[in-house]
Amino acid sequence: MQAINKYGFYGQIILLVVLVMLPFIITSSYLNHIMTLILLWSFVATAWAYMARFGMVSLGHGIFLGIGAYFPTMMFNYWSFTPWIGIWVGVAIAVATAAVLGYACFRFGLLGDYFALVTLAVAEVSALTIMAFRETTGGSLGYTLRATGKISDMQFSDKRVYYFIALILLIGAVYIWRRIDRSPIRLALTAIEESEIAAASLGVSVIRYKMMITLLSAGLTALGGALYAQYVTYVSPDTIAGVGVSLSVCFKAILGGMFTVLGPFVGSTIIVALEEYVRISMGASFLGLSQIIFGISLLIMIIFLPKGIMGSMSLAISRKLNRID
Amino acid sequence: MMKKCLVTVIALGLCVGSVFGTALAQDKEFKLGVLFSMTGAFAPAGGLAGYQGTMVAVDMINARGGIAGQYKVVPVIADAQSNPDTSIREGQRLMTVENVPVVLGVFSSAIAVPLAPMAEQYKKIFWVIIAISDKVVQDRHLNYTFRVQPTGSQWGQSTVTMFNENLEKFGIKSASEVRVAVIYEDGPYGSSVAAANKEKVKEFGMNLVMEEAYSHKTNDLSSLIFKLKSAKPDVILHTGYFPDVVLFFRQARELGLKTKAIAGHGAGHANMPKLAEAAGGELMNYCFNVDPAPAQLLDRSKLAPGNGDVVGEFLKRYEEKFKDNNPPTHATQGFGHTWILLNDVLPLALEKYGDLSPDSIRKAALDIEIPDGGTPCGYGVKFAPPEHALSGQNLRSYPVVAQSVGGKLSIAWPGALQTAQPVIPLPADSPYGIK
Amino acid sequence: MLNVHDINVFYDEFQALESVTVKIEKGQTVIVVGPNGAGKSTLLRTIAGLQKPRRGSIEFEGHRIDRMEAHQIVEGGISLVPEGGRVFPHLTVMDNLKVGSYNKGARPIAKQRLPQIFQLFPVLADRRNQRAGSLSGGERQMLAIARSLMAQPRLIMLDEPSLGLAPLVVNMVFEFIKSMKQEGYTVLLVEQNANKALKVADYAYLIESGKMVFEGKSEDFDKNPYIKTAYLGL
Amino acid sequence: MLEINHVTKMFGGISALADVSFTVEDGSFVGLIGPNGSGKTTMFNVISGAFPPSQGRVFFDDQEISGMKPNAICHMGIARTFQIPQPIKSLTVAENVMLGAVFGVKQAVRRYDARRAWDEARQWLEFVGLKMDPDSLPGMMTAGDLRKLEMARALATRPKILLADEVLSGLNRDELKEASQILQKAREQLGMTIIWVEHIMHVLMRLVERVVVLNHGVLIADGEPAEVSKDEGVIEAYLGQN
Amino acid sequence: MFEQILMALINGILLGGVLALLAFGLNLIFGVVKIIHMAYGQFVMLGFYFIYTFHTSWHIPLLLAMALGIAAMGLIGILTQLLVINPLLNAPRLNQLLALASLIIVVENLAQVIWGADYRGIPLSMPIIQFGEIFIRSSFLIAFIGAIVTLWFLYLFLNRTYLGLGIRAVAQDLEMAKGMGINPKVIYYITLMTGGALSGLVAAFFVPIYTVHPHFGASFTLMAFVIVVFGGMGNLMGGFISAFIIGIVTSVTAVLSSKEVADIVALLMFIGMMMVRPEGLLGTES
Repeated sequence: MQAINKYGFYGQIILLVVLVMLPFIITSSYLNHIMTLILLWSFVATAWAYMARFGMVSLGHGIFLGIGAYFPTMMFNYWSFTPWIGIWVGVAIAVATAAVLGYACFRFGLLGDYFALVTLAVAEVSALTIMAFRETTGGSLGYTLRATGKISDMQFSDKRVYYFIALILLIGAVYIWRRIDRSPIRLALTAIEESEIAAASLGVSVIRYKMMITLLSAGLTALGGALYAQYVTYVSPDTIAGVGVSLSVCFKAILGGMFTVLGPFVGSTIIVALEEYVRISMGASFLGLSQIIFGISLLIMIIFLPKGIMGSMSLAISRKLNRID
Repeated sequence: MMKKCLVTVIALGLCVGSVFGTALAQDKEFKLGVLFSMTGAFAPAGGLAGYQGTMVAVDMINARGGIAGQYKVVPVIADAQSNPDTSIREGQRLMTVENVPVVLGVFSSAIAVPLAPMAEQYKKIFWVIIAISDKVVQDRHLNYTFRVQPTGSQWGQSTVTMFNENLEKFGIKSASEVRVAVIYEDGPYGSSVAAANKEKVKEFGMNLVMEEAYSHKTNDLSSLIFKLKSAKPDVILHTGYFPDVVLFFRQARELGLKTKAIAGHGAGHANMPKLAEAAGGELMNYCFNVDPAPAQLLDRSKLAPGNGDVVGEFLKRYEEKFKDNNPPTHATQGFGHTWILLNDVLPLALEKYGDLSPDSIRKAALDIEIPDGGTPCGYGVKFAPPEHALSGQNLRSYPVVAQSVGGKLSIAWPGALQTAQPVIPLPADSPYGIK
Repeated sequence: MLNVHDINVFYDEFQALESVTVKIEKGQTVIVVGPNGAGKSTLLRTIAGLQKPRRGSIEFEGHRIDRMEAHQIVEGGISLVPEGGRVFPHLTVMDNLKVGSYNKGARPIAKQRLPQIFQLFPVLADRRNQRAGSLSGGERQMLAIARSLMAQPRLIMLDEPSLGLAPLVVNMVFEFIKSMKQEGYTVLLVEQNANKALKVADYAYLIESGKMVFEGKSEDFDKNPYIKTAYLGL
Repeated sequence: MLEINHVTKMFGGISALADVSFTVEDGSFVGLIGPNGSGKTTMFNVISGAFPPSQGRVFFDDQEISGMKPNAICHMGIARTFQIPQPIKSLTVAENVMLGAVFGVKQAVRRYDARRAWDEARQWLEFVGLKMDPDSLPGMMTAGDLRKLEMARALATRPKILLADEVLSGLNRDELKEASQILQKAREQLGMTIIWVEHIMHVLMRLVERVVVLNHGVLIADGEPAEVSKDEGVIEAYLGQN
Repeated sequence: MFEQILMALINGILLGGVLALLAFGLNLIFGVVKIIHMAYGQFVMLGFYFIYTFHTSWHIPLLLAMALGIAAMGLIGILTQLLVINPLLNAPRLNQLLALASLIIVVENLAQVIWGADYRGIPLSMPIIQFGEIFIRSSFLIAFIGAIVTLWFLYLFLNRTYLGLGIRAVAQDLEMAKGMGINPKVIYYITLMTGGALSGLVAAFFVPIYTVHPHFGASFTLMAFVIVVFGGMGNLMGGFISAFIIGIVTSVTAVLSSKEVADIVALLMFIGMMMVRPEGLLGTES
């Protein structure tokens, strides 16, 4: 185990250096855009996995993305409220929403499938709400952020700034993950996941710790949504709220491995890269085929790598080491 | 563990990189970025047809020896997948990785709206082919976005104007007696058209009895129809994509909706033959639709010399290539607007400014002036300058109102192009006609 | 008739049975006793094919059954009465019995079998259209046994049939087990209530922490002082 | 110190506990017995707050605890083990005990120090005599070790009362002895009050000083072991009419 | 206003019939295989395309084409079980759900490759039923009657046949069912086949209502789920009743406000139900 940790440590340092250097080596703004998206989605998927790795599988994170993306954008467009502060208002609203939803779910003891189904419905409610208030939100076909190009409006002439913001956020998310690992919160949540009643009779306040991680996850997800909106400058219920986005976040985390800290990052990288690759390499020549291949690849990965790429990899390595021992 | 992961990441990066690396410029070739929603929800609504029309134009130009007889047009095709997120990525790839001077296309206004500022940022031409929402250009003062076809508000204005000119057919004298209902899908396209509808209705002093938006993905419009039934409109102005339009026609019939006239505004209504095929011909009978005149309907004798033949060749080639002798209007638009770019704007840029760089193309586009009838689309071309509120918009384009009677389309408005008098009110043989 | 030879059974990493061997002759009533969690239920589940042994073999009437699927084993003539009278609570009593005769061998004679079963358990006949979930614990146990009999088994395995039942009902259940023996069924019984069970059994095994620690005729069990103090009640 | 006051617990229409009352004095060692399904575990669930009683109240140190959440009751000083051991399988043995040590005491979470919590867990593991790598996962533990882990975890919350639920079931001879010794040790060295639900009578009867007998949710006897074992009602409940 | 609401009420009842039809197959799969079939709406879409092709391209009479379409979807159900569900039977629930969600991408684009992006419909002129000012949509009325007949047939199948009994037993207690001699694999195949055929049946009833395109299915799955879970997973009668509740509530709300608000109300009802009674309307506690 020691050996793995050591390699892991150096590996992460190298990875970090590469990630910092990348935008200076690759100058294509398209590739930079893809890389920024990867980091942004990695951040969101990591935040999602905070909950999922303790058995709270939410299929409704779209609502937090949506709140994070829409509120600052709309406040800016309507009232010229600077996103520098607006983002935090969005995050606060998302956290408040999470508090209401989470408390209701946990109070009534919704677990497993029921929790997943309720959150799925919540995701759909988020998209429908955007559509129902189409006069203010732009409805089903989206909403564009007013461009000013001013730094005070969080708009940068060099789009790579967003790459680094996303990178810092991702590093932050990984750091928080590690902190959770070393804190009693992990003990509490692991115990709660396996047996709420056993945990409670050892003095763990079930609702408090579940709420804690839910609020954290929702807040960070909203932050990711806000950043996405600022970066892409265009939001729509299809791209940043609703069931589709919620599921795609799960996909990224699960394919990468939601129990390992870098799993969501690896998953996001592979899914975004794969999607781009199949579309560009065969997109226009045989319409629809690229998406079929993408879908089948996802299917195969889910079937054959149920623990995700990082999960299966670390399992394989530890088996190998055990055999040597 | 980390190492392996790193290797995977780098390998994937290389994979992706290698795809983009292949783009190498060659002499005497002009790379044209073509971006349409060829899959996804917008594909059947017209994204695919627009692409097909564009490809016929490219073939024809190449058959004539290329742009100004010198540059072969090499289309770089990308699929927007009806998803704004994907289209932004593809637009960026075309403009930066493929480094094309011009990206043309997009079906949906929702995709055109975020793409236009990107063209501005990379200083590449964005040649809008189908998306009609005013919001694409309005008040944005864009330098690099050009749009040949009319704007959504022109769509919205033309039907109301036509009805206003035909008040006597409703059996009433004053415009204030006409009861109008406006229903529309809630995207930029629908809301653009509907806003113009309402503006004109107000201007003429008509009686707006109802307006309601809905999502084009809806699977039930019965509540809307109930509301329409109690509003009892004389005229229903409808803007929608395809499935919602079919749903509307079918449900309205079954729920016994009666009115005096139904008018659609492009997109879903544009493709009357397909609508008839999918929903039943009698439902579409006597329905109005606004669009640029479809090629097959144009009076070729009224076009400038040569253009009539171009239209004929387009129709022939389209039928050969796509086995369809009645191209939808989106194909016509795709063809005509691409043709104007390749046949008029680019040669001028080459002649006057010496190259095909985006800036030369831009200058040429602003210079160009084609009178009415000078293009295969029928209308002329003159782009609004950057200081204009609609900068980049063709100020000489206009749509026509056509009416489908017994499966045949005729132009009902404007008067100058009229091929038949509009049939108002709906006769008794229409399922919506008042008996 | 049944020959369980040297099997090891695991739940994930946890070893539930270690090198367990059990033999049953035709017509015998054999009992396995042992404390809670010793692996008694696991033994029955493994024979029924619901759990796969990692090592060893199980033969029934000369055929290997340890690699068969559960439904094949039922068709082969072994039927399990699960712990706590685990019936299908939302099915009616009638449907529960029909499920018992689901296997191809039992289906054709299900019609003739039913009256016999109802004769044996008159209370089930009265409640035939009730949901099984509404039965009392004892009735459920009856239903579970009746359901197994519908399958036309040659070996019937009962998993703690007295568990959680009132003393009077427990007596009834044991009476019934006795009568099954008279009818010629081979019975494998797992029980904590060793006192009563030993009275109806021919042969007995004692299992402790997944291992067989003692076996013999039931009279021998009565004589063994260790067993008496450790497991035979107060 | 613990007072069960006319407690009734209904499930659906069936009463698992019917109007049960008894008190447990400070420092006493009480056996709670009865045949399967007599409501012993339900009693523990009610005391520890897993579910509230349908009627009646429970007092601990003169404070009503019925209706409080399990974690609050744990903080009051009542710990329990489970009939079916519930180790947290994805936490190591030491971490399982740390759970009790860290969360069982109200302020401990705030002063969390991983090293100290680990040391404390080690001490409790030693106390119960669990001789295995504290950093291994509990997946492969034997029944006896699982029981010890359960007890170590419960003791780590430093309770005043320990509710021990069938800590002997599934154990072999040696383990039986060890497990009952732990209870004795907890009582003698830590001065703990213990309520013990058990099926293996010969061990229980030797150790406890008082026995409470439940049958079908009704309290049918309460007294010294010797007395109770002669009680006609109890014998009938256990053995049926012989 | 009153008349509007009355119409909405009637409309809601009929809509309930359509929704009930949608819910049957999903409910069966949910109840027996315990898998959330995310791609169910896409199956309906496929069924629609099959019927369209059989009728329009192969010139098979419509009713026969519908029957063939239903059979073809049964086959697709079996394939789904074989290729997607079997390998995932023991996987975590989330993985099953996501695998079926990725099936959405595959099926939708497969449809695009095979049938193209165009909208396809079979023009049918349904009779107009009118009572004074009240119009009843005949297409929905047929679906409504279809739902009742289907429920009846399903009831007979589940209650009068050994196979049906096996399905119910597996749904309740998989392990015990195995112990009773039921081969769950066979039951799963039958269930998926029946579920697939039911999606084909829904498609047949949709022919007079909708036009089909590759993304046609997406809007149906979630509402079907809400109905299934609201009524009690695996409880056909519960699903049937809840379809009418949801149908009426959404229809009336939509007339009073908008379609989106109506859907939000339905979803909130569902969320509320999950909190108070997670086993659903007629479901039983597990």
